[in-house]
Amino acid sequence: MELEDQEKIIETIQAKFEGEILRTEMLYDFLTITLKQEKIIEVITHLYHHPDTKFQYLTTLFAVHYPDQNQIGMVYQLHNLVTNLRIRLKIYLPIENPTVPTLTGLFAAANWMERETYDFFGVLFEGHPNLKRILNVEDMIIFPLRKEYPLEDQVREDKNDLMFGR
Amino acid sequence: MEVKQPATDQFYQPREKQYTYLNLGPTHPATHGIFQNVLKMDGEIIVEATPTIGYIHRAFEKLAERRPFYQITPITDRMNYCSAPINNFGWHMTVEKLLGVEIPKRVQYLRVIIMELARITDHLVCNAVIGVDTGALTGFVYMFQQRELVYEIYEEICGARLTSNIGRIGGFEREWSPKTWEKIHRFLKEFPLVLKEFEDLLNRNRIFMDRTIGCGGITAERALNYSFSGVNLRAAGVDYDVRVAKPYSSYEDFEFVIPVGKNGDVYDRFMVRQEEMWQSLSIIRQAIEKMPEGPFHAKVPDFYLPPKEEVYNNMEALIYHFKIVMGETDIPKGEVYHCVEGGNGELGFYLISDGGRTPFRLHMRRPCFIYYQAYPEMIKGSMLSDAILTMSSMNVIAGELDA
Amino acid sequence: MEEINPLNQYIPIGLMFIVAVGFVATTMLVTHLLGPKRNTQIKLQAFESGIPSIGNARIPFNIKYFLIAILFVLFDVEVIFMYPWAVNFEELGTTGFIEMVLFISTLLIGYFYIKKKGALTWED
Amino acid sequence: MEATTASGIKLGTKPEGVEGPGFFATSLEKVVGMARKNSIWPLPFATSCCGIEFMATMGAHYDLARFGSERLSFSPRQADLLMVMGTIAKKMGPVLRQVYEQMAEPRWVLSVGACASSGGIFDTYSVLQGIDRIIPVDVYVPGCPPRPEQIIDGVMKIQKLVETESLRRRDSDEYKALLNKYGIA
Repeated sequence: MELEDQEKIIETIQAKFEGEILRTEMLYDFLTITLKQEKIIEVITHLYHHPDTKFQYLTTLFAVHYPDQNQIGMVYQLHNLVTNLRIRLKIYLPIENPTVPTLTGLFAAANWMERETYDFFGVLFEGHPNLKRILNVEDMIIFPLRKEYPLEDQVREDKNDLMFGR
Repeated sequence: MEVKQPATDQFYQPREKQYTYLNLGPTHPATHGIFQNVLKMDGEIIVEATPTIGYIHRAFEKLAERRPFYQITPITDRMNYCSAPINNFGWHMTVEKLLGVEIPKRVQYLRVIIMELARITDHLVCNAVIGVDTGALTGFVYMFQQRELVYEIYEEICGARLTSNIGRIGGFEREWSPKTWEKIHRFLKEFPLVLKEFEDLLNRNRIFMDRTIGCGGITAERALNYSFSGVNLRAAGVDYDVRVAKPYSSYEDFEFVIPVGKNGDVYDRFMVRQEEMWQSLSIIRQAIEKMPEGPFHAKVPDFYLPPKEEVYNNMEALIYHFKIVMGETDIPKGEVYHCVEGGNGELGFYLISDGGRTPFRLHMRRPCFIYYQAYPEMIKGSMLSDAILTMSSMNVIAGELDA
Repeated sequence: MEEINPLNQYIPIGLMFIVAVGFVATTMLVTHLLGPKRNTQIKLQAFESGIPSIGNARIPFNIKYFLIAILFVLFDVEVIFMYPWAVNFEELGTTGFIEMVLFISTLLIGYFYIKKKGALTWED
Repeated sequence: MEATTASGIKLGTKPEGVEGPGFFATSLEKVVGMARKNSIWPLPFATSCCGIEFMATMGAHYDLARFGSERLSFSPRQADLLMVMGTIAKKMGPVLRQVYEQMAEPRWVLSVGACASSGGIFDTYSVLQGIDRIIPVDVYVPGCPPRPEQIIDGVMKIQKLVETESLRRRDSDEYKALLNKYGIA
């Protein structure tokens, strides 16, 4: 991913969204742009339609929980199949009410990706057609992939300290 | 003159249309996996399908945050268990990219051979299952026999048949035994005959073509919008293949053709998978011819158990041995995404490590999970038997669907 | 050579009938007596791949399914009449042949009537 | 100890099976047991990787049909043996329980693989840690996934159980207590 491709992408974003970009860095051959939280969907739609960039393939969309800064990071990875360029957009949401507008209007693939992110992290996607848990049991109250919840199954009683000789 | 309605009319009030609800549920023999669809049907035609998945959700991503790096390999090969080695090597390459390790050419070629063998077994099972769903049961029994030969090759290399846990971060555990090469050559000699026979059985078969052409199709635009990847996208007409778009493990040294379909229906997917099996066979032959000499493992001491005699008489090897076994090897901080062309599509690993001994966050881009969303749209208006055929042609593996 | 009772040519058929019915009766009886029974409420429910069934099955379905079934029965009975004719084809000679052609043609008219009325069209 | 009648005649030791069920050449139980043993209809409750290994077991190389269970029955109505293969998540628990309850007596359960027997390597919040928490299991097959020979060994152990089971075990009260422990009617 040569320099001028990066410049071009950053300019297309700067042109329309002045102060949006917080940081851009090259992480192992992947251009990562960290943006403010508010206008993420407009930026993606802009990159989707703009003739220079045309990122029309959503590779993946997921969240990361940062307990120390008590934030939830959202990562969008886009891919332009024609010019074979990939970029990664990151935003950080406060953990109290992590809400972000939905992307299902632009990409039909985002439907289940967002449901899975809601299921794991509790990120609320405004305007999502049917935001329900997809992988876990419907009546589960906790968001399991947050760091404060244990991995093990709490019902199990035989894997206690006695078994490990503690 | 007002026409008097016949007396019976008041009995016949037009009632709103009633539909039957059929449960293509988790324990259904035709679903070849554990996902459930409530089908709203009008007679035989499917009006609407609401899928429910998550019946074997095993929390891979949470589990990966608790295990040291080389212990995550056994999780990855339980994701797409029809082609387990591709997941393993995809994971190993992600960690190697994070560490910045330079992999010797010989290891890359050995990995290409194993990945192509795994791709053959994945496509082989899927095409045989398409045969079963259209009624050609014998094809499945013969094709599955070939899968046993590939199981034996895996056993020679890594001891396990299905969930292979093959290789290490940086290469292979030991050099391949001559028996392995003998079995690979035997497979290369026997498999093309059976594949040719299977092809003649189904390719130009009148019944098969009538059943599969035009059934469960999807256009290229909708496929791209649903982020399809792999065989289902190529069958729809888009020639996107990670091995060519972003070559890894020296795939650029081999010439192979990417088969591309036209209208993305079951027949195109079947033909793309058949052609890809022939291409994989030719890649394996090229890899065997051009196999370079060299070590079977990169210089990554803190991930590769040193040989026993070194452990006994040299302190450093002993420390490495101890740290590996106790899982205390730390990984530098970093955030990396690496994708591999799996059996079903672009299989990506997004690894965030905070310098500890276990990953801070590991997200797996699972192609099955992403393209199975389009299933209700693909079967709307088709018959029930076509819906089952579409599901088996998409090769949805439940392990990868709900990781 | 005493008189052979004409009825006893039916003995083998009777025996075969008894054996058939006997086999069915004994298996039903033995399994009923030997097999343990546990009729619980859940066991009597409909099995829909493990999920409690949704909606009810008694709704009006499309008429074409019923039409196809009845027409099949009709033409199947016609074929049954052809068997005895086909077996002793020579003895019946031309008269038998003409009678059968008449029989088949009357049903053929019925077939064309159905074709015209479109009872056999499947994709509406 | 020699049994003696009132008039002092010593009775010889009785041959095995002269009273009770053994009066004929063999007992009815043995005949029924042998018949059931070689005609088990398995219900392959295959969820994940063990299911693919079961396909290899049914394939031509390791052929489970040699043991009389050629015909798989996917509906619990005609199934004798419930082969639970693969991980059972908590979302799948009620489904497994309903399938087990709708199976006709006499029924046996074979739990194939570490995930079905004890949750295996997936000790996570969403996996049922062993199916014996919700249904009684007869034979456990270790392995992840077990080799086809191990699955066949499990089926042979089930056949031994089927052969030696008495006809009245399903009505005996210790079997009823076992079912009540699981809350099965």
